[in-house]
Amino acid sequence: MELDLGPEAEAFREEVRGWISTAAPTGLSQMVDWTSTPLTGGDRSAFEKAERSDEYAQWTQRVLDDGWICPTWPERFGGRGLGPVENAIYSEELVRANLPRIRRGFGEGMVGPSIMVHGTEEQQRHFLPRIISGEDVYCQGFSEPGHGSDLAGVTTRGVVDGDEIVITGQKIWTSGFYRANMIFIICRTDPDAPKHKGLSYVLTPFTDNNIDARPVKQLTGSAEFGEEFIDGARAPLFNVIGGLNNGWRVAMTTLGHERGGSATTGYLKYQRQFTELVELAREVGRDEDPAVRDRLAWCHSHVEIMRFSGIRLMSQLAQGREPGPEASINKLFWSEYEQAVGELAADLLGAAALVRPDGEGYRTSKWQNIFLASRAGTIFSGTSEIQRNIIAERALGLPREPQAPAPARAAAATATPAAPAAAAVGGAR
Amino acid sequence: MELDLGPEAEAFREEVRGWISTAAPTGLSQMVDWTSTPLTGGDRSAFEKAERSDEYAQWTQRVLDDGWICPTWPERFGGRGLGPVENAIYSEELVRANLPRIRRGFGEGMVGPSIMVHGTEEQQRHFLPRIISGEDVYCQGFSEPGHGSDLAGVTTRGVVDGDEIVITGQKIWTSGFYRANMIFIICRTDPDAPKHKGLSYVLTPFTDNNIDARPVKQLTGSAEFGEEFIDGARAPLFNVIGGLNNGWRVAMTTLGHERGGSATTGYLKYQRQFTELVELAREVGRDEDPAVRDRLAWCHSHVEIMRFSGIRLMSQLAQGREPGPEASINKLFWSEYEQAVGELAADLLGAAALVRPDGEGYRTSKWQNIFLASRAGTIFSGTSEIQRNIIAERALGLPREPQAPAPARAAAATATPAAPAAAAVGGAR
Amino acid sequence: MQLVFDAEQEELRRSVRRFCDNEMTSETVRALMDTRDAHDPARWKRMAEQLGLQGLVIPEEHGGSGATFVELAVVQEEFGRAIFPGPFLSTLFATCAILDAGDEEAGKDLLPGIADGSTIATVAATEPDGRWDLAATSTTARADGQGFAREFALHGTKAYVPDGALADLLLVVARSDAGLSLFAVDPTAAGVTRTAVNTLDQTRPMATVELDGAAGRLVGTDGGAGASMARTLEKVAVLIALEQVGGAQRALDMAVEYAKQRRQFGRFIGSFQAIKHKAANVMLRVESARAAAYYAAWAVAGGSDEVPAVASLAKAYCSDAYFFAATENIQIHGGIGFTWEHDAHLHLKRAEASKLWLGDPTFHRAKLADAVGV
Amino acid sequence: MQLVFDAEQEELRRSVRRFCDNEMTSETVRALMDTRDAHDPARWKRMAEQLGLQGLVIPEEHGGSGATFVELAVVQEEFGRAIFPGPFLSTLFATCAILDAGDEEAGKDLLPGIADGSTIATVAATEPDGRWDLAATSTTARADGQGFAREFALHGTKAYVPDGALADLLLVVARSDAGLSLFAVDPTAAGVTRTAVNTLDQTRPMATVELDGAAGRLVGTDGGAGASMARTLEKVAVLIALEQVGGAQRALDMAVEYAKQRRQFGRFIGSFQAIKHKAANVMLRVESARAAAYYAAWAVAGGSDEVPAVASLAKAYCSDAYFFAATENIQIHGGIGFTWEHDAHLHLKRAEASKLWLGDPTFHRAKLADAVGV
Repeated sequence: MELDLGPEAEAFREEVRGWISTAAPTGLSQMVDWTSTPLTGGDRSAFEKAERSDEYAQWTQRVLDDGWICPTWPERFGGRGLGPVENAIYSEELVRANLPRIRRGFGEGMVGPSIMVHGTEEQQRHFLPRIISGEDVYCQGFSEPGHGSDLAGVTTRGVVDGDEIVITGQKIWTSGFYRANMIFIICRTDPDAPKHKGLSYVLTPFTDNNIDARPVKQLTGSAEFGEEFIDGARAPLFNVIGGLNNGWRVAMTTLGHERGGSATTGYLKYQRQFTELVELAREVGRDEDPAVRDRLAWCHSHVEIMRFSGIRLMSQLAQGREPGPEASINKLFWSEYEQAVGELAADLLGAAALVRPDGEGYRTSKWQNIFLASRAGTIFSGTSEIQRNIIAERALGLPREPQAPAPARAAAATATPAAPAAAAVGGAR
Repeated sequence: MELDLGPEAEAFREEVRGWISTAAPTGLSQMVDWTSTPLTGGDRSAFEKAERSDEYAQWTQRVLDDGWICPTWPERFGGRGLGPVENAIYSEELVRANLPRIRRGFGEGMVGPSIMVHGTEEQQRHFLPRIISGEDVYCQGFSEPGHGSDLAGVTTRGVVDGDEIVITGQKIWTSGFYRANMIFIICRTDPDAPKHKGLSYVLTPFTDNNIDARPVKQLTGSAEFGEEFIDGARAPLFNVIGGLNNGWRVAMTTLGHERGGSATTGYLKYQRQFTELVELAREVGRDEDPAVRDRLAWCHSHVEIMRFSGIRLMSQLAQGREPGPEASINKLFWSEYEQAVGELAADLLGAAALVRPDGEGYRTSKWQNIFLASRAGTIFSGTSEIQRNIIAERALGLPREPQAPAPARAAAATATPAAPAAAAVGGAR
Repeated sequence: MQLVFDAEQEELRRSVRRFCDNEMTSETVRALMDTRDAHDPARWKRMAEQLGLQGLVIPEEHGGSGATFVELAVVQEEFGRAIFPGPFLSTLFATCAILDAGDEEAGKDLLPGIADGSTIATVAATEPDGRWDLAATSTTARADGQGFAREFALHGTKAYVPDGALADLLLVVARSDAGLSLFAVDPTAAGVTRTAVNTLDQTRPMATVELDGAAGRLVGTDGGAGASMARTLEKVAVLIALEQVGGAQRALDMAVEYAKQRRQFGRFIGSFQAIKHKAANVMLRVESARAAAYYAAWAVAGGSDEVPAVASLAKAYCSDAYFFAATENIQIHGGIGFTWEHDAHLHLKRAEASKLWLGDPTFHRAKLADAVGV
Repeated sequence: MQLVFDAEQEELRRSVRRFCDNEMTSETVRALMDTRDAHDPARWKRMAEQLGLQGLVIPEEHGGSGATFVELAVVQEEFGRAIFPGPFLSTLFATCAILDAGDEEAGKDLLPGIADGSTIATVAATEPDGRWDLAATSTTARADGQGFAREFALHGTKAYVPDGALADLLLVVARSDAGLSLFAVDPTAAGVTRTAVNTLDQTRPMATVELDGAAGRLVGTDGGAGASMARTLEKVAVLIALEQVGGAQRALDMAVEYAKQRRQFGRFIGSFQAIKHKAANVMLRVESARAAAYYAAWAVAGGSDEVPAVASLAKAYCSDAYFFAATENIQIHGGIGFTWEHDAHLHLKRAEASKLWLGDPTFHRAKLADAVGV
């Protein structure tokens, strides 16, 4: 069945399709499965190769030229002003065509929106175009080794020195650090204020600025995150968004912006993966085994439910309803599903799962990588425990935990709406 | 493999076997499966019939005459002074012979030990022999409708009137209420004291004493628990154990006495049940289905692990080691296992599980009753959530939850070692 | 297609909700549960006359309102929420069987009575062996040679027939020389013996029906029920799934409500993470079940060829979800949730019974695997 | 039988624990992991000379100490805890195979070298199809006609051979005219090609072994390996289960330790119920796994006829328990637990690899069902 979102949406879909058919460089869609990122089990080297290709560069330029970059930003800030349904359709059509959506990363999803809300007009005029053009590529400087999810516990210091701010401390779980030239840092500028006061939100140059960024190798063998040792990094006071000691509010705006659209298109990746899983069961001669068939049907059901939920969400957005707790439910759903797929694939492979491909380093096969990488899904961008807290408190209205007695009490009023259960990392937000 | 507990224990086992072979009335072991109580899926009417039999009465008298009643009590209080290994052997041999262990219920397991610790010599002389003889049969008056596990929240009042105490309030989850002539009540005798002070522990006549006891019907259709409306019940002050307003300490002693031995013999019941489950799979023609075989093997593994764990515990007790967190682990293990068995049996029965036997009331078949009754196992005697708290805090040493701010704080210092997760009932302790 | 309800459908939901709130309180359900048929004729009449529920998917020319399966979805979800006793699902089952048989004549004769509430109908498909696969049918149909080509004599035993003792009309699946066929049987006629049985879920009565030469009128083509009943069973699977979504949501609501007002250890129990995370897990399953059941309902309404797959998918997933919600609801309630007086057990029993009836999740996942070519 | 360790066994445990603490730190494990054989000859020698571990169950007349399987249980649990790299399990596998073959001559020739640490041995049982059932063996053995009745020429490919590239002695399962038989093969001889492969669990190297007319000396009776290797595989299943118990306990200890010192939101994370209950669930599984593995070890030591059942039971249950403990350990650690630098992943990989090797839990539950007559 096709989802019918009404004539306006369908006209928009036609527009996107038409544009894609003329704008996409030949060959780009054959390079790699663009829905499967290294973080979720995709082959990183193939990805990097594809991203270095001429076709990718052409595509990026075309997207920029035709005004399809940062498309949800208001037109006055250089965007296209897409609503959630249009944005989802845009993503969907790119996924269908297997083309990469050119995003400006944290700049597009988090920094830009925060500047729009909390920045001065001068700051907006200075920073937003540089995000759109790709000149400024941001990574996130929220998490620290001592507190993954507990933003109020930030200990990185910022000291005002003339018209500059000088930052010293340590950050971790910085995804995309290797391509960034800017980092948005939460640092403590008033150590005497209560924990969630006295913080500032600073857009800081990432290169040649006393920041030693090192990759954090993951158990998969690759390194998607960075760790930064910051020893006197400098930024103009102009780069403080929302004013000194007012960083908490800005950070809240930043964290409030989730990437849109993946709840409606996420299933496409799993559909392809499911086909491969069935193929695997055939290859190993287990596709007639009733227990295997039961597990495959279970997997199929889950992929379909992601599709159905996406359609339902799109239908609701099209009617102008506010999305509910879908983001948390969706994240729990796919992250736990991926773990089940990884385990099933390994069970199907049996002995073959014990052997890795030839080559240096810790290279893994596709299924081995899915198996291993899936353990991260329930941790990054808010652990499953935090997602359950969010569902329980925001969607079901269950009471928050009693606050811990002072002095710990101040720390409990944090970025996440509830006391989280595990040492979560926010790196991939 | 036979468990070898050393010559002394084996000599004791021989003694028990010898005694049983001469003492047990013919026919008693054929009447019913004595390991399967109504609360855990046994047929209540069959049980009641067996308990009303002449053979049962003879057996009870013989146990009493030969001094095998309350056998873990010290000899000076009329018991046999059995240690934990001997006690377990005693239970084991009775289970093997399928004979009921004649217990004096709450009197034997909870009230007696509390009187031994906190009672005066006069109280010991008066109350203990009446428990042994069976003249006083106790039920438990701890839980109230407003607080199942939260003993400190008791609101039933006790007012001193001359040399008597007059009790008014409501109790619930009283197991064995229908055969009791005494109830041990925790009531509030000093309403101005902090929550867990000002309580008294009163041995109260249960009949003809302004106590209206009504059965609480369970979802299985039968009524194992009672609810009492107490409107001015009277007891002599002599019946207050541990002194007025000192009931908390006495109650803690009472709750500290778990029934011994079931961790080492509990598996026997499940072994029999497993045999019947395999039989059921054969009857419905599913015993060749690999998925069913997998679930049956899973069940068998769990029964065996109960057996192994029992042997391990016995071996440890025989070496004089203190038992660890076995009680909580054991309870979680069997209560969750029972639910799995109930679900498997229903799945095997399929359509047949939808139809109950003929007869009045909500009569159920054996497997239906196991399916339904199994939902209670994770609730009574401390919910699974409380058991997990106990394991985490006592065995693993994880920190307790931060206490709630006053005035709730006083209430948090309660019978159970940690803040529990669910509205638990303590009725079946 | 849009996977949301339009204003009229939402209005229908409000009407049905009101009806249930007024007419199907816990007290009413419990009173009906204690009777053989769990049925109140006056209420059944009001359902037909005031709300037109029995005729919802019956074509207008046969006295119904010709609504789509999506309207039915709304009703089923609400009825599931209220654990509605009475022969609604059975009558829908029969309605679908008649419609799927594609027999205009039979439709003209049988459907108006269903639509106006005067006929309670059901389908006698399963037999004492409890197999859900109709290929196992052993009840026979013999053309009786009395001159009417559509009159047959039926022999055999049907079991687990929902509302079988109450129904005014039985649609019986039997095997004629031409293969599986469907027959309309008057249960009060000679050769029909009905025996009500006690049920695990007391809100859903069942009966055993013995046919000893009972007269059956062919509905649809002789030998055509293998195909038509397969479609009917898919629809009923979706109707059950919708009911399960309503029930699961209600069980979650009950648990959350209780966790918000019950205090233990100086805190609302809903502030404990163990309770919160339980409730969150239930919500995840309920929302997922809802997406599955809604999609399946829309697929039926749209005549999609996805129906065989998504019907089994929905029945399997929603069965598990409802059972999970029902058991966690009891656990969150603690002792009180285990009592007869509390409604939690009504959901447990409904969840289990509707999970097993017409095939458990394993059965339906096997069908799903077949349907999607695994 | 008593299911507790005696004082000497406890002393052995302390020695092995000390040895691991000193000689098998995380740094050592990681250094070895990066080498092809994950093996340190000097440490291997100390294991033999100072602790006599390689000869533990080898009879005294063949240079061992003739201890029981219970002593081995102690060592395996400790080695599992340390994720001990090196060919200990392989060599035990080979030792059991030789002993179970009941070949005095071969024992006299082969076991003393194993006991004194000069011979590293392994068993080449599995083939490239990855089936754990030896009935699938396709490698052939032909009596070579050179006058020695016990000399055969072997042809075929063996795969997933643990420490196959390192071993000084291969015990090869092959099919002769008489049936499945076991052969001692010198891996440096003509006709043997060994290729080391990369492994998921880097602490447990494997190799593919191609046999092209390689000389094999019969160990045990010709055609007798079907029965003797069945017994050997049962023992190895128990050895793996014991290792899994040690690993699972270590994963639980790591998680608990971390939860006690890591603060978030002003509290130790171990004070959150979500963490507490996770840890309690892990403890339940670890304690249950321990009971199963210990019982199985005692059953082997006592020559009980329960071994076929309890060995599969232990392998299935302990595999699941270790995997559960390893994944929950990562989850409790959060981001740091997902890094290469943290040891949590070593347990994940060991748990998964030892779960799959020699048959996954489903495989072993099927064997268990057969063994107990379900």
